[in-house]
Amino acid sequence: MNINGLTVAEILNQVAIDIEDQKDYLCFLDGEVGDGDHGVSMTIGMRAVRRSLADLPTSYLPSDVFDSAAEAYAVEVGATIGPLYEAAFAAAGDAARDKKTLDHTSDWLNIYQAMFTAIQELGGAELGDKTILDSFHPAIESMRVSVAASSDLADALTLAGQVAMQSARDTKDMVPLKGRASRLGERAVGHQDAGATSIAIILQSIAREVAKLQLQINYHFTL
Amino acid sequence: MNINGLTVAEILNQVAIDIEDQKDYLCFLDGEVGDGDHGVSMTIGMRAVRRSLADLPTSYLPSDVFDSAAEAYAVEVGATIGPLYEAAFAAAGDAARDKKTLDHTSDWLNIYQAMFTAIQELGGAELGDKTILDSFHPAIESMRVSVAASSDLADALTLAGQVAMQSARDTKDMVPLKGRASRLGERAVGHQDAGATSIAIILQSIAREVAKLQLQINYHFTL
Amino acid sequence: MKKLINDPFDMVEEMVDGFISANDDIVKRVGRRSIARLESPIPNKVAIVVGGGSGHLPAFAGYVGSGMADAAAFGNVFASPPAKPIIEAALACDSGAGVVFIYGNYAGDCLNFDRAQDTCREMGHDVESVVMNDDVASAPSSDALRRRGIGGMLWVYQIAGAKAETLASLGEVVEIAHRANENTRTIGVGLSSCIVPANGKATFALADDEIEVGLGIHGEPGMKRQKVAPVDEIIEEMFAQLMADLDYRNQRVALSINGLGGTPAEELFVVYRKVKALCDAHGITIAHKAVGEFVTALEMAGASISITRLDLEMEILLNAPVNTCMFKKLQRESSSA
Amino acid sequence: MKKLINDPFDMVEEMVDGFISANDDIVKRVGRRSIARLESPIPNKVAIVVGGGSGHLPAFAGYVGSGMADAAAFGNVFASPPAKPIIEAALACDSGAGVVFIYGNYAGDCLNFDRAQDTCREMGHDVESVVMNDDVASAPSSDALRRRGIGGMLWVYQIAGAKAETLASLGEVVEIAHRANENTRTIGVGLSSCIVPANGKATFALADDEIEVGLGIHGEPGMKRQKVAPVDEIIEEMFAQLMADLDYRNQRVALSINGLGGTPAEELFVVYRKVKALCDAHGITIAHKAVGEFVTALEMAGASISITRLDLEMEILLNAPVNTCMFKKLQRESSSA
Ligand SMILES: Nc1ncnc2c1ncn2[C@@H]1O[C@H](COP(=O)(O)OP(=O)(O)O)[C@@H](O)[C@H]1O
Ligand SMILES: Nc1ncnc2c1ncn2[C@@H]1O[C@H](COP(=O)(O)OP(=O)(O)O)[C@@H](O)[C@H]1O
Ligand SMILES: [Mg+2]
Ligand SMILES: [Mg+2]
Ligand SMILES: [Mg+2]
Ligand SMILES: [Mg+2]
Repeated sequence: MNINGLTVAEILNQVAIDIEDQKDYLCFLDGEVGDGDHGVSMTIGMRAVRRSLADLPTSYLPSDVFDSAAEAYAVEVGATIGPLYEAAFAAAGDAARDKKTLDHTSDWLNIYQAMFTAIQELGGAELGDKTILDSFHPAIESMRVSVAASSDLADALTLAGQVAMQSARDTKDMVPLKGRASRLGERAVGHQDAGATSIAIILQSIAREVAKLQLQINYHFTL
Repeated sequence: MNINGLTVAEILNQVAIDIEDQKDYLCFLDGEVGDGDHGVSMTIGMRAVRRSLADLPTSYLPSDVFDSAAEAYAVEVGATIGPLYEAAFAAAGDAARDKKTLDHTSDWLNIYQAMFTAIQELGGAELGDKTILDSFHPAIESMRVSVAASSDLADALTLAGQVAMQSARDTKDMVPLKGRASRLGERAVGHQDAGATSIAIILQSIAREVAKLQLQINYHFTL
Repeated sequence: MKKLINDPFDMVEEMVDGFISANDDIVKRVGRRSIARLESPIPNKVAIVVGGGSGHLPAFAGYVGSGMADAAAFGNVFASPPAKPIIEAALACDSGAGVVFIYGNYAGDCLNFDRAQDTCREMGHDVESVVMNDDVASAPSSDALRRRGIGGMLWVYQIAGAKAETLASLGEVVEIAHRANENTRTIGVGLSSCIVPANGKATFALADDEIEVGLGIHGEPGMKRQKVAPVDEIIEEMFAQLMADLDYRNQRVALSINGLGGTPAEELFVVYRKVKALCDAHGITIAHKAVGEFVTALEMAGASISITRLDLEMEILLNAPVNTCMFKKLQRESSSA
Repeated sequence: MKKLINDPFDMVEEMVDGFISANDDIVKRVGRRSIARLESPIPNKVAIVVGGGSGHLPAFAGYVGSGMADAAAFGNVFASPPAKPIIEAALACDSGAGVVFIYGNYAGDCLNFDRAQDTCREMGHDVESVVMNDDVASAPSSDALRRRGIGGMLWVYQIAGAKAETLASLGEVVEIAHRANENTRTIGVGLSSCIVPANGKATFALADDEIEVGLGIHGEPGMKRQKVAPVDEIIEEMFAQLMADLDYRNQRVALSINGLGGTPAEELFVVYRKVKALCDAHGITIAHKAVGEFVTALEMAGASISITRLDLEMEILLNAPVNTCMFKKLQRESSSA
């Protein structure tokens, strides 16, 4: 594996495609209890991320990719999600600072953990408030277990993605306390949180890209 | 037969009910080429007519009924149809002036003819322009034939009503030259004229009421 | 049908009550269905009387106030008012200087305003009429007298209204109202139907991907139905229709983008942006402009573009302040630009 | 979805271009998504900066001009602007007298305006924030700080704007903006959904005979869904909610009836008529009133009622003239009535 700056950029590029593919679904989820724009806001953000990748210098580090994603969210998105993802990507940049590659499970645990902490600090939500945190947190816990078990990176990320998506589904049962849906209280029960779902899509997308890379490498070796 | 003021009022009352029953259909016809309000305007007018009947003195002539119908249309309706029906009812009042009863086929021929002429003079339309005139005119011609043939009143009015409705249907093939639909030219072909239809409903409604009266009288005689 | 109304047959009555109450600093009631400026009649001033069917607010009653109309008559929804409220409106505001009726060219309005004019004249009032016919889609230019009046009234009312405020004569006000009308063209596009309340159903149906260019402000069919397209393409076509009818090249104009009721203001500004670009490309200078809802068709989605070719007098008159029930404009300072 | 737009993802950009071009006699561009009054910065005047998601015109940019806001930042549709355009707006209008951010209480707006405030302060600007929370339907009064800001902004902006025009101090402007907000309550009712352009589908669905009382200006669910009823009944219920929250009895108030976008003005006057009757019945004097579209939700059908309880200072401030892009008011002459 050689997850260098270029590879991280390719991964984020695919993340952007996957998010845009799910735009309508994310809007639908947000529309049930919120204002129906989450898929649009994420698509605007991810399109800006893709444009910013094109402007990167010829050679760059993984942290440069995260930094420019943060800047893209900062300038183009707004809404709740804009500052939260700006902070998350900026934290990812800091967590990856100076690293040439992100080949280890622990690298990604650190990055995810930094993103999570940034979102939690800026947004001030608690676990159980029916937000991004509620699918992101279990995913990080599964990464922590994978690190302890010395799991292979692709497996660890795949498991984290699966846990995130299952946890996103589980937000249906939660009573939201933060964000626009919060004032609905009990009325929001039964609706899956949009932000928890989009971060799960992102984590799954990253996992799939890394798994593909691994496959290519394995294929090389067995040739 | 004894079609006195009271009877004419009862007839108009039923006309009003029949028009309101067909409100949505008349709006639908008007909506295809016009502004979709003909059923509403006619209902507003006919409701006003009914209210005005309640204000008539204890004893009144047929012409009083027509006069107050004219006033009702004048004050409440507006639109194209308001002045046209105002003029028509006023002309009917003039045609019936001083008569105690309207028992003869020729009485109704005169009334219809007066109404027609008033509409034609005020509106300035030609036959074939896809207006009220196009169902009213053939109905009057059939009345003229009935008078020559000394037909009985109920039969004459019934035939006139049938001719009017058939002629209203035939407006489908006409290219309108007057009124809102006129600028559509060929595009209006295939659509039945709303105003031609409402006058046909009115003529049929009058015929049915007079026929009912006749039936009651016949029933008396055979007793 | 879901509307914020009680019995649909009471809607106009209740609307008129609410309108007068909400605007009692500008207008007074002068009949069951007619209003006039509080100060009417204004000595020596020619009075402008407007009116038409309900369902078009701000047209027509919304334009009563200083700088535009002196009085208005309300009709039923999409139906011209009868002669009676028009006469009441005229009598309430005629100071003796005379009255101009300015209304749109529809069969019903022509019939009723004509009868009101006859009656007023019989009563000794000097009444003239100016019939607006700015809708290019409603008849070919060879038959312009059959065209309807639509969104252009915003400019015609303001120009005539400002002239009347200068205490110009009846003839002068009539002349400039005609001139404003003759130099004004409008074209509209409809995206959805409206619902006449007492009917309760959509007046017409457009498929999910269809629009109608040239649609009237009551839902009367327009020039053609077509597939929905990027707005820039639609506007280019509409603009070309206007240009083909009146040569605006290198002229100074007043331009309005009018929402028909159901179209968000955001879209109207997207439309303005394109029309402005087309004006620039044709050397047209936009001396006055307005973007908003000026003549609506209940909740219909769509927009219309009105352009008035200005001469110096009209352009200066449009600098005057306006304070009507639903349209207000502060005095334009003579700009140094 | 049929809208007068090009690529939905370009809509805000094109709308902003059109908006600035159509209002170039009042505002100038001070950033890609920010505008300020032409005269900004105005010496010694506290500047008012507003902003929020697009899709709500006239809110927020429509209120930039004399007597209301000095600058505004545009967000994407229903999305708060990022900090950057807010900062640009603030920097463009701060004369040194300080800046007040006045915005609605939404998570996104709070996040972004807070960050902009921090940055501006770091740059040495005196910036305070007033967060509007007038929507009684969005949280119980025991939890009023979580309430959203909606239609009441019309009165809060005007009161704060008029105060700022008197060259009051930053503290004074902030104080009266807070006071106006604290005395304002709003409740809305939604009849249909809106369509976020880049989503392309209705945000939510209401059955043909359903309305939602307390619906937010983005389609956020309200207090309850119910069957459609005569408007007088709906208004009685809404009015009761307002009265239960703030005692308006025998007070002087500013009252606005706001259309959410898809509701014809005719219906808004029917609503006004009923609210006026309820005010009369409760001894409430309507000192200032406005009926129209002030804070919309794209093409959503529905309306909201905002009432501000006035003290003498607020009432007098509301007499001041306003000349903003989309809301204009001539100086009210001190009435003899
Ligand atoms: N304080 C918060 N912390 C973390 N996530 C949050 C917070 N507030 C809201 N969210 C997430 O944001 C999502 C909504 O985002 P979006 O619709 O883009 O923004 P907006 O609410 O401004 O329209 C919610 O589904 C929720 O997951
Ligand atoms: N000049 C005319 N003479 C006779 N009938 C006419 C004339 N103009 C229009 N009509 C009739 O009026 C009908 C439309 O009436 P209505 O919809 O009530 O009025 P409006 O056109 O003002 O909406 C048409 O269908 C037509 O039959
Ligand atoms: Mg959202
Ligand atoms: Mg009609
Ligand atoms: Mg009509
Ligand atoms: Mg949003």
